[in-house]
Amino acid sequence: MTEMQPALDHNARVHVTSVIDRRVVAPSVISLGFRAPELARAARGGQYVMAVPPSGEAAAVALGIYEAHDDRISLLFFLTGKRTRELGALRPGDELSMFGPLGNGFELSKPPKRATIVAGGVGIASVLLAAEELLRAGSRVELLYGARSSAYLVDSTRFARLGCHVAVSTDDGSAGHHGFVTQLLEQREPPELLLACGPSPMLRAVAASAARMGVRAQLSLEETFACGVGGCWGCVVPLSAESAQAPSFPPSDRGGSDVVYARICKEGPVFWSDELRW
Amino acid sequence: MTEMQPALDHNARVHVTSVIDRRVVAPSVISLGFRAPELARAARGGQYVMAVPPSGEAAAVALGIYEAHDDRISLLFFLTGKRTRELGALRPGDELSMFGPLGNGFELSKPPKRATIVAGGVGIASVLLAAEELLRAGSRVELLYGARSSAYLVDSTRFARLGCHVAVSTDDGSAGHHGFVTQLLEQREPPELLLACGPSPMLRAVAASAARMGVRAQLSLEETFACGVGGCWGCVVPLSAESAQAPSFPPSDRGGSDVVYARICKEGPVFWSDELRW
Amino acid sequence: MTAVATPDLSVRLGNLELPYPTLMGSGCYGSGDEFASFADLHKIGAVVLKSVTREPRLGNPTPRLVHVAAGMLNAIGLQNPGIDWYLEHDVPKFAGRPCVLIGSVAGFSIDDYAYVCERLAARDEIAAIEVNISCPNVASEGETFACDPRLTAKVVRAARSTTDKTLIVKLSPNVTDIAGIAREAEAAGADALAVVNTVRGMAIDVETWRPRLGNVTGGLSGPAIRPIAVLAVYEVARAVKIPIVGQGGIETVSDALEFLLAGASAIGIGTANFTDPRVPERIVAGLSDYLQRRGLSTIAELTGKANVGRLSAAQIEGDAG
Amino acid sequence: MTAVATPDLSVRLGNLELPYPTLMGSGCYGSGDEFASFADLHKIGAVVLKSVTREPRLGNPTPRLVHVAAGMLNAIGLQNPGIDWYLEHDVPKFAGRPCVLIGSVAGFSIDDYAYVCERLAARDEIAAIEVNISCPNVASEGETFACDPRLTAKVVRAARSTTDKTLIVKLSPNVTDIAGIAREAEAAGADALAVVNTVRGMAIDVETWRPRLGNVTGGLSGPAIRPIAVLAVYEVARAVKIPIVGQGGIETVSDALEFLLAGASAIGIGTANFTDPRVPERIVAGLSDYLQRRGLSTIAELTGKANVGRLSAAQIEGDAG
Ligand SMILES: Cc1cc2nc3c(=O)[nH]c(=O)nc-3n(C[C@H](O)[C@H](O)[C@H](O)COP(=O)(O)OP(=O)(O)OC[C@H]3O[C@@H](n4cnc5c(N)ncnc54)[C@H](O)[C@@H]3O)c2cc1C
Ligand SMILES: Cc1cc2nc3c(=O)[nH]c(=O)nc-3n(C[C@H](O)[C@H](O)[C@H](O)COP(=O)(O)OP(=O)(O)OC[C@H]3O[C@@H](n4cnc5c(N)ncnc54)[C@H](O)[C@@H]3O)c2cc1C
Ligand SMILES: Cc1cc2nc3c(=O)[nH]c(=O)nc-3n(C[C@H](O)[C@H](O)[C@H](O)COP(=O)(O)O)c2cc1C
Ligand SMILES: Cc1cc2nc3c(=O)[nH]c(=O)nc-3n(C[C@H](O)[C@H](O)[C@H](O)COP(=O)(O)O)c2cc1C
Ligand code: FES
Ligand code: FES
Repeated sequence: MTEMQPALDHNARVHVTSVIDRRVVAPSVISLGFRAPELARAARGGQYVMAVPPSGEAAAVALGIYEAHDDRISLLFFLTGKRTRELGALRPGDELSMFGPLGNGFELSKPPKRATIVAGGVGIASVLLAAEELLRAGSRVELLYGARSSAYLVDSTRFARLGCHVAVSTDDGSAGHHGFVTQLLEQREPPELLLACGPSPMLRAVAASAARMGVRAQLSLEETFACGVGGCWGCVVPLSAESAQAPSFPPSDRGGSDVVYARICKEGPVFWSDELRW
Repeated sequence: MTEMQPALDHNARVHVTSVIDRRVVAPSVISLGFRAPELARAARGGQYVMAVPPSGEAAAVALGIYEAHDDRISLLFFLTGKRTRELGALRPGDELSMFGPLGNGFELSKPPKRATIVAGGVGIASVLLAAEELLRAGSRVELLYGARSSAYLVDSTRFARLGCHVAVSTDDGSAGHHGFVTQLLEQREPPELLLACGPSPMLRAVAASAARMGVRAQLSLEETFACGVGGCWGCVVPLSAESAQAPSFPPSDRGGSDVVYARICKEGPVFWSDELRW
Repeated sequence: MTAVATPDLSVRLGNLELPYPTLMGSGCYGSGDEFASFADLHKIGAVVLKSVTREPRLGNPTPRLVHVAAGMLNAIGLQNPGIDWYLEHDVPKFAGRPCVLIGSVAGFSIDDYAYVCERLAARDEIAAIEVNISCPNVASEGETFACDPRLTAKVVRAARSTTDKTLIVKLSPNVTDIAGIAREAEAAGADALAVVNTVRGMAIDVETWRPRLGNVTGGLSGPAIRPIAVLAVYEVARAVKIPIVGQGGIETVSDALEFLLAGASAIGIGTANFTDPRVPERIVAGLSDYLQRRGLSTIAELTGKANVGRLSAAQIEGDAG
Repeated sequence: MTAVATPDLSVRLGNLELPYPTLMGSGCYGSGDEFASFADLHKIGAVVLKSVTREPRLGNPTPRLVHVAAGMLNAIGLQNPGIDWYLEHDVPKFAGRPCVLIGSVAGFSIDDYAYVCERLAARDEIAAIEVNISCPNVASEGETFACDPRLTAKVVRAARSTTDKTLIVKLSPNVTDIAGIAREAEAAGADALAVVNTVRGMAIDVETWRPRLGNVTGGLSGPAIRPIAVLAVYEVARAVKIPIVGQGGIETVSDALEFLLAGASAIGIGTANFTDPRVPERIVAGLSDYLQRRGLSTIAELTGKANVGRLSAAQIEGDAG
């Protein structure tokens, strides 16, 4: 059974970066670009960083690595609460520390002919690098991208320019298919490779579709994080004990359970749809 | 015995203002100007406002009313901690709520021939209005102004332009007298009217000098505030029970004490030097 | 999302009817008129007045306040003129106030409480009594009444015997088993419980090496204690039938809703008044909007509705990290 | 301001000598190498490992974490593979780590503690043992050991009998009288005390009406609890002679100094590692600078030096607002 792309821990470290550009890409959605050469080199599709709020007054925030080119990386985030609001207040020239890259990215070692990527909402932030890697390897990549409404469709044209086949859906029908992005997936042929990132209801739907199609999806999960590096066991998800990603645990005695809690930050954030026991 | 200038409570209310100018007047000392017509009209020398931190995450901050002309008032403050840093981050156009004016200002009902004002550090923020009022009434006003070093002498030229006789002192001798501002006071003739605002060691020294000179000083005190309106009894200072500013309390039975704790925010912030029992 | 007629925000504590479920915390709202220029007192459920004792008290040495992360420490020391002076000079001024006034009684012996409670409750200006039992009992080397079930029962029984007006007993969070104390207070005749008072804490100035409070230790209030207070309300609500006034770090309507869902029938607002005097009015407006949005018509429909699913097992797994 | 030779930051807990006074809180620093790429482990006093139990534990249902004002609530539920697996598969990996490792023992019966403590302490990779007594005792309907002086004494005596290595007993703040519990632990043979563990709390999602933790209740940590923890250290230090590892919301050198002045000999850092993994190194550097600036040469010169002046009288005036 294939492993997820391993976190290259020897590449992960604290990076003191500075903001080089800031865009408001959608209502209360911010994109920040940083000068971070090492990070740009090390980042793999599906990995994330822990960004340290400048005030030092709140926990670090897990954010997917959106872009990584030359010596620049960027983050794309929703202003959901105290910490992302603090990050959203940063301006070009401001300093920001972040540590990473962290987590096991998508498993892309065998580029297929046809790959499908499903992204919902801010999930788009975690799939760009994977799309680029697949395109470079010659795969035909289709992006199924769902959002609340057209205003929240971030950079979809950019994926098209890269060479992705893009189909969008919106909850309010203001653009593309009126409904869930997973309905678009249902209309497709079973892809050889299926990646997804977005809110957990969407991921559960993707898992269900994948099962019906008889394929395994790679799902990038989210949970409230504390340490982000596997040190606190706070970010877990129930996983089949048979999974290669299951944390070491006495196989014999699990109180009769064949399920273990795996750390999304360490064993994940990407898991195989058929191994999750949520 | 004269009362301090009464707080015109019917004038005090919540004002939703907006920043119209911002100056960095000294290292980590900020001056913010606001459009606040009613406040500008109502403010009296020595009064203050409670500024509501925009984040809503910290207690309101007591700040003296520095300037009050036409429909503009200004605040002058040191970046000492979380809350003043938050206020210091405000920019023209930003909104700020504040309530006031609060407190009993300086007693200026009988303008003297010669008045002396002693200001230390940020104490300067609470004496400008009083100086203006005295000058308008024809008094000769001398300002004795002490600061850490020349860089921290804020707007002293402005007092001169108004017509005050200004003498400065600095702890490091970088400007004016090398030493304490109270040493300047010692060299003077006993003034008919003596006002002071600054750090409490300075105020204690002024009280001592005043006693030696046989005059009563009006001291504007500072303490950590919570409510700022007399509701919590947190900001008190020991005061002679005989003082007209002493809060109502059984005269007979005070556990034998002739001292009561008066609220700096309500009975003060200005007190007579000879009535304090600190 | 059924829209309904303007929701009814009134609450009942014993025989006391309040137009709104918001009580201003004792010691935070003075004698009830200090905030009059900055807050609409007509939009307030009630003001719990500063605690009064039998004898006058000068209160604690200064400093009495220090701001800390997400809250503050206070050690006022119950400065007050004593019940005689209070009844003669202060209480008369309370007549005709725009909102309900609840007297707060503190003491250092059972007898103190009974004496002050009886005299205060006798006055028409005072609608109800809150018994602040978080005071040290001088008789038993300073152990606070609220930390001992027996002492709690005695104080409450003594106070109860002096009046038929609503008796609210204010509990301390500084105990191993707050639910046990709550049961004693209910059994002894309390009409309602205020949960919770401040959490004991301390701060030290690292330059002067002196405590930052003249009293050395103080009471922690504000958002920092909210999760502690929400749990206290939740545990007390499962132990008693009388209504609870939940308090501890309430700043927003969402905070208020947490306490109601945990089991409170009304909420107390203290420290948030120091952040912005408009908070109580905002919370009342927000509660009304929330009820409408959810198609509910009374506060009671929220009280204790937190859906906890499995519990005792969970409690065994416990909070041990 | 006498400048002195680089100050000595080492501390002694029982027979355990540490190069720095900074211990990473159990459960916050995993097995001691998760942060290796982000923090210099050579600049850390010791890592207290995640608590281990006799049997494997799956841990609590999710969510296990929620961020609250100035801190967080956690309810992990002691997820761990059990002592057998731990000794066979995990402990061997601890050999040759750059910093001292302290094992943490948890249990649900006296026997659990003794069994796990003995087997863990027998291993060379483990320099000392911390006993996490903040677990519910299944025998006495889930009351936590740390909340009962008798149970505390029993657990500590049992653990003590199994090893000569330094035994640190970790106390809970969720008690009426922490000093009393501390005395019991000292009398029963503890070499040091960790003060304090998390404060019990709860948060509710006001849209779903569900608790925000799968376990319903959890433990509050971070700056929100700092004043509570500083007071706990202060009270325990006045009750016992053994050294204290002060913890609860330490983020800066100034926070660390507060705990030392209150009576701690060393400090624990947990939640702050989640804000910035560089915090422990910064605190060590800051302590060194502070000692130099004040002309001091050892940490011990700070321990318990808070100058409180008058006290018992002040305590009587109390924290009653
Ligand atoms: C691996 C990983 C990658 C991620 N990548 C991204 C990314 O690329 N972009 C992005 O935008 N996000 C991303 N996230 C999500 C992001 O880390 C979280 O949203 C984070 O919590 C934001 O922090 P905050 O302080 O701004 O919001 P928080 O205050 O932590 O709030 C987070 C959520 O909880 C809710 N909440 C907060 N307080 C309460 C309350 N009292 N009651 C009920 N609900 C409450 C908020 O409404 C919000 O929806 C990622 C998460 C993970 C685990
Ligand atoms: C009537 C009145 C008028 C005032 N007018 C002015 C004015 O015009 N301009 C002005 O600048 N200020 C003024 N002040 C003072 C101002 O209100 C206070 O400095 C206020 O506390 C600043 O809030 P802050 O959150 O920024 O700082 P805080 O965080 O409250 O800190 C205030 C002071 O306490 C110290 N402190 C904070 N935390 C700690 C700690 N953990 N240990 C030790 N010390 C600590 C800080 O170093 C700082 O010196 C006035 C005060 C009063 C009472
Ligand atoms: C400055 C101050 C003074 C207080 N005085 C009293 C008091 O005299 N009697 C009392 O029962 N509670 C007193 N309290 C406690 C509050 O009424 C309230 O119960 C507590 O602060 C928690 O709520 P909060 O976080 O909203 O402030 C006081 C609190 C503060 C902050
Ligand atoms: C996520 C998390 C898990 C924890 N797990 C444990 C544990 O297993 N055993 C233990 O004794 N303490 C545990 N603690 C408590 C910490 O070790 C520490 O004592 C407490 O959090 C207070 O310190 P802090 O505010 O610096 O985090 C845990 C704390 C957190 C935040
Ligand atoms: S967030 Fe700590 S283990 Fe994942
Ligand atoms: S600050 Fe509340 S009485 Fe002065």
